[in-house]
Amino acid sequence: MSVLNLLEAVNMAMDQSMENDKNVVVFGEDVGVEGGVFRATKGLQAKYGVERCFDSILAESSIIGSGIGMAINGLKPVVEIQFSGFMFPGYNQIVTHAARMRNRTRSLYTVPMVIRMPYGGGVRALEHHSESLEVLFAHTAGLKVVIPSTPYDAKGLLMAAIQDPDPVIFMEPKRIYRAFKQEVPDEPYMIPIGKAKVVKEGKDMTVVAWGAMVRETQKAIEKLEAEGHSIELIDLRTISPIDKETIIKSVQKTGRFAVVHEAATTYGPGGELITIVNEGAFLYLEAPPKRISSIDTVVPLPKGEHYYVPDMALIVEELKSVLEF
Amino acid sequence: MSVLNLLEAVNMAMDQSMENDKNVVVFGEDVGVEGGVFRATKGLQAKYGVERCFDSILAESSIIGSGIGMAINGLKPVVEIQFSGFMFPGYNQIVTHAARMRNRTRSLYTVPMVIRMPYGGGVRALEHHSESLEVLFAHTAGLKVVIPSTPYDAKGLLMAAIQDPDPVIFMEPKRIYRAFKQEVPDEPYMIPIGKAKVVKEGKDMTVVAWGAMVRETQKAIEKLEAEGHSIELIDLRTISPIDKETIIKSVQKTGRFAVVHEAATTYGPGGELITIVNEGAFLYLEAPPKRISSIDTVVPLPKGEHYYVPDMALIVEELKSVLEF
Amino acid sequence: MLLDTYNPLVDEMVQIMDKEGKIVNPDLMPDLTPEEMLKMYKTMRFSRIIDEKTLQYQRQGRMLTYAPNLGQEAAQVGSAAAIRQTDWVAPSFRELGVWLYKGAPLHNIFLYWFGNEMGMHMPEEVRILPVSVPIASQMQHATGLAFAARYRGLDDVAIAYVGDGGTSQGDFHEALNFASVQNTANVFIIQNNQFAISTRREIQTKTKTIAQKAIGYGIPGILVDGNDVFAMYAVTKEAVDRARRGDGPSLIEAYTYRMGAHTTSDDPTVYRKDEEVEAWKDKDPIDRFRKYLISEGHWDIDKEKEYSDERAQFVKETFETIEKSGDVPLEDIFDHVYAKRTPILEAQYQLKKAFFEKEGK
Amino acid sequence: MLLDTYNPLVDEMVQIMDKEGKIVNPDLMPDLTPEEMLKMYKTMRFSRIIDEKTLQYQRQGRMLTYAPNLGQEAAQVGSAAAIRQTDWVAPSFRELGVWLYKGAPLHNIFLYWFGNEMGMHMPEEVRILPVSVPIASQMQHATGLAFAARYRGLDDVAIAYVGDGGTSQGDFHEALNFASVQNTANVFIIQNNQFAISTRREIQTKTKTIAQKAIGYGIPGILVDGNDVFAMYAVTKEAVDRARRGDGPSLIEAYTYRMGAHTTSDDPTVYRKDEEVEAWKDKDPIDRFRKYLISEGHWDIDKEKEYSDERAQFVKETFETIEKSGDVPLEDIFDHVYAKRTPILEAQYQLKKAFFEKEGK
Ligand SMILES: Cc1ncc(C[n+]2csc(CCOP(=O)(O)OP(=O)(O)O)c2C)c(N)n1
Ligand SMILES: Cc1ncc(C[n+]2csc(CCOP(=O)(O)OP(=O)(O)O)c2C)c(N)n1
Ligand SMILES: [Mg+2]
Ligand SMILES: [Mg+2]
Repeated sequence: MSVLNLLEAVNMAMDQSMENDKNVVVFGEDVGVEGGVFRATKGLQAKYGVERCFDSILAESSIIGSGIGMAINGLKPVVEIQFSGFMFPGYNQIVTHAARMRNRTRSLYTVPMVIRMPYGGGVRALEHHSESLEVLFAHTAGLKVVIPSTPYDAKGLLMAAIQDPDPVIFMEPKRIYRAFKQEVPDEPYMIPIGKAKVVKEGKDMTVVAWGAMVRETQKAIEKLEAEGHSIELIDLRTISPIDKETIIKSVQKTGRFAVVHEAATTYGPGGELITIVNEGAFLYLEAPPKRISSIDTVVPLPKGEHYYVPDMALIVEELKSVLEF
Repeated sequence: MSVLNLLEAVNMAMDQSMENDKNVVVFGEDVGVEGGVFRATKGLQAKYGVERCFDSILAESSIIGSGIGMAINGLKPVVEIQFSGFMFPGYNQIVTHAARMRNRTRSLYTVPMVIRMPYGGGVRALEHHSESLEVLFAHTAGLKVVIPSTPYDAKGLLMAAIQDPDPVIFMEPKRIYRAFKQEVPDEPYMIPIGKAKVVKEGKDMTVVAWGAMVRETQKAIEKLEAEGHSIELIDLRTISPIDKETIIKSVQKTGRFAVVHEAATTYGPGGELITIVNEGAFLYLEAPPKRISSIDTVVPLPKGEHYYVPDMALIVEELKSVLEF
Repeated sequence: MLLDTYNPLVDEMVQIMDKEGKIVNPDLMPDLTPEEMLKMYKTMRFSRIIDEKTLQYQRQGRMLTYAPNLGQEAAQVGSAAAIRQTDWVAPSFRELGVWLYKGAPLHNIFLYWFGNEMGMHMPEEVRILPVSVPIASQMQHATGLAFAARYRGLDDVAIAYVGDGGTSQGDFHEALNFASVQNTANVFIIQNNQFAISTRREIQTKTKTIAQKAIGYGIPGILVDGNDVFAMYAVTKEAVDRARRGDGPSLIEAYTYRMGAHTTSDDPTVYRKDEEVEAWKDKDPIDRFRKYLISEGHWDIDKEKEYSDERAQFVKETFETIEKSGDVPLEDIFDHVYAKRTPILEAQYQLKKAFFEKEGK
Repeated sequence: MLLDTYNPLVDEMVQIMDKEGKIVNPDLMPDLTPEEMLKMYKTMRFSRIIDEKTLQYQRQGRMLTYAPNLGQEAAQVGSAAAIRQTDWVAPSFRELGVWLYKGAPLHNIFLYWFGNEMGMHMPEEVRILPVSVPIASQMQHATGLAFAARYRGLDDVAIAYVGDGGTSQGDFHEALNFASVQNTANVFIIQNNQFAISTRREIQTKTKTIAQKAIGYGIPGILVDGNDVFAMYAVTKEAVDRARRGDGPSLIEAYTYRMGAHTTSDDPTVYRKDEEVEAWKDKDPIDRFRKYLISEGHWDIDKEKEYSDERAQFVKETFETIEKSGDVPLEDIFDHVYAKRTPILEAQYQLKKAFFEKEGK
């Protein structure tokens, strides 16, 4: 066991995957000598050499596109997009190729590739450094989308993503990269993609969250439980494919539902989860389901950012309104 | 009055906008000499010259990016993306710049630009020619997203889009480009962006659709009304910003709701509409709201395409299940 | 070596055989056996026959959209013949001759154009990536293929094809730069057929040659008569050998002409005059190769007729089989989104299955 | 004219003033009055003072992320001084000297780096697009600005700045091609400061010069000593005049060095040695310009001190005002998404307003 933060767990997952499988290669902007702007790839070039961990040219379409070619020809590329807001120049390659190569060739060629990217706000950053773009991937057939919320999950999910036969978008909540530490096993392990985690059980209401919102929601729930409510918290962990079963079973039990996310509200991920609940547990609902999410403005720069993302206080208020409906 | 199909109405809207405003310029791949692969820009280069209607280089990021610069410097570019599936190389410019220039400069610089693109399936086309990607725009703050379903609307909405002070994504349902004709006034007119249209009133159920799905839904409704049901059909027309009011008022009246769309189901536009109905009319609902939408596979090539998009028969069956719930 | 000495800013187009089938540059003439030449010639003829017959079927309403290759057979087959079987190709969508030369069954090719993804499930040894519709995007894949080959200790080369229009895309630039920086075993072949749909090469890029774009990446760039199969072979061979030796990537501009429409949905008379097309007929890559082969005694009119008839019959039979192939089974569209159906896809499959069974479809 | 004769494949870097402040190429020396020179010098000094003080504030925890310009002052101010006030600039994010020279108030600049969008609401006459974070994307805007200027019958030029790293992006390629094809009045200036964060120029692109990439677009490309303010001025002036005359775009590579960190979040000691930085100190653009000005009698040590002190005080005062400026009002983030709040934004605004009022925030 080591006590690691989320970033260190991500690093360990790559390190052990490279150790176990010579075909795992890591590249992206500044991931080599520097070990990445967040140091997620720290030490990998020194340990595995410049062919296995290298600085790419400054071109996201090349990062994804060359990764696709490598994956087809036997490698397992784990590429880093420096911030999720910079994935756009590579989005064409992700959507039109990585996601579709298997289908296009009826599984002759496949793209076992992981595209890592720090995402989300709360770090007082420049423009395009704070987006939550999971819907842009999750609405695309052929991609899997994974978001860990703890160091333990980060390691297990990333190792599973690297083993996965299909392209996985691995979004890392940078706001909690170093927020807390956790015991993480030293040996390699995998957490299955496509399974949500019931973080805590409860009777009165079901709340789904992921990434950095899990902690905010946990804090809100603690407060509400102190007031006598019993709330079930589900960490979605895999944004796509969604683990509908776990969610629906929970709502059938609790009768109330909310989803908390950092992405913008309109046409955001919350709409999907509420619709799933409508489809699978409508008759169990005792209150209208609710989404607690960022507003539909452009993500503000730091001096306005606190207005944007849901915080603990807002979550408490909103959950209460569902509980007391 | 002229009797025009949707494509001709689009052409007339551009023609009259260019006539009225010297700052309107039109460009994109093959829009000049050829008048576009669908002939939407037919005759414009001959009439207005090569500076006002020209063939771009084969580069969507350049089309959008240079359009942004033109818009900032006083022009009103109306650019064509040949098929919506080819907008991806230009998506970075759309999301990170067109959508945000106003906010970034607190309205010093703005991007009054229209990005036209044929979209949707049903034309037995090659890969990437059949996508319905409205969510990728509608989830992005700063963009407006408009989809006409008739020649009359196409002209009025496009002329409004060209006048709009902000970037408008104008998605044209190519499947019905030439499907039917309609009387279209010869004089310029505008249809307000942001307003849905009640295509027909009804008492038992509300159905929202847009683009090519409006006609399919209309046919389905005719069948169901012959069986004695009364269904209200709303053509959303503007995908973003959504006209919540019209939808909610309708559902409060009818108590039942379905949305029909060509986009993929999961994290698709239907989730948003169902959530809006949950938020605004939950207590009025007599049945779980339903989405009738394309499946979550890659859009199949022609020999599998009929499995993909909802057709009249499927819509009838699904609407019935809501009506009879 | 041509690639080391050729200057795309100064030198003329590389040509070995002129339009009369005469060898005008014997020094550069590649060392090909008559058998090899005949294989090349036959592939070009086969390609032309496929095109012609498919266009005919299309006019009869029996075919979906199709992109013909008429006029570009030498650019395609001349380069493909210089490639080793294990070398990778990342094609665009107008490379019929390359597919054929590398052994793609016509069955698959037709299946693809008929709108069935199974068409691109080629025999593994073909080693051509599937048709890539987003212009120039495939060039990035070629860099990764080459990187992986070297990484795995293999000396396979990866060839990417792109059109003159495709050189405008950002992906063109990034792929060339990646290959240059990583010194990967790549050869990039531009089929400059003078058009991107209706858009002329002159308004696509203003450089004297497209080959000179190589200078922006510090790699060799060379302009070749794309209608001269020997020139295409010789230059590609040199580029491929060079790449295989580890000496890095290069860029080849095959100067040719799209004799037909962009696709069967296109009407080229809107944007070009017949005379222009006529002038290029005179440079037809197949005619001049045939003249050469006949003058060397490797081929004659009888063989031509016999071969053409036999191939035409084969095309007809293959097409008719495909024509009857019908829709894909419902499973097909669900089973290759991921390695395993997700629960959501499984549920959607069951619903669709029930629906279509009920509908009797 | 330099741009017509210079060959980036053959010729050396253009230099007018050496690192001792000596004019080594008097033929090229631009015709600048002492006043003009002093304005340039003072802007460079001002830029340096802003950088130094901001870094200091940052270390004190009083500043957010900031991208310093140390070492690149000549590349920025030398080029900006050659631009007319009505000319447009599409900057990247490391062009402080350009902003200052074109009249951007420091107030705005600080406000921006302090995380307030209002900072980029510059006085209209500044004519610089806002900081563009997505690398190289701004180059495309410059082409549109120039196109629109000509369309409207204006002879304004549009200048785009990009980094050495930025040359790898597809947008770099597309913008140059657009400008070449449309013959727009564009000047593209690469600040080659040898690094893209930690990534060295040598592994970003393998060409001998970056300037030679111009050949791929058939436009002039020229390599300039970016630490020589006169060379930067002279070459930019020529390029701008040329563009204004309608003779088309050009590409300038300013060869310089990023003396400081990439941003305040970056630790350059991880990827480069102090000695390397030391070696470049010797070529400092401000030192050499000062030496020249002093030797010509336009400047002296007293003036230097007086000016520096006055500017430092001004920076301090401006910073302190900004530091107290606080959060943006809630309205601000809602009111510039569109020209008018949409109903959804209005509803969200009301909710947030009520929430923050209740929370007492
Ligand atoms: C990204 C993208 N944009 C637009 C298209 C539509 N399109 C298909 S082929 C073509 C022209 C291609 O020209 P070129 O590269 O010269 O190849 P050619 O057709 O001449 O073989 C265009 C614009 C596309 N397939 N992909
Ligand atoms: C599309 C995109 N990818 C990645 C980044 C992150 N990033 C910010 S600056 C930078 C390096 C830029 O290098 P260069 O162009 O040389 O400019 P310099 O920083 O040296 O001024 C990177 C990778 C970004 N801003 N945009
Ligand atoms: Mg072409
Ligand atoms: Mg740099």
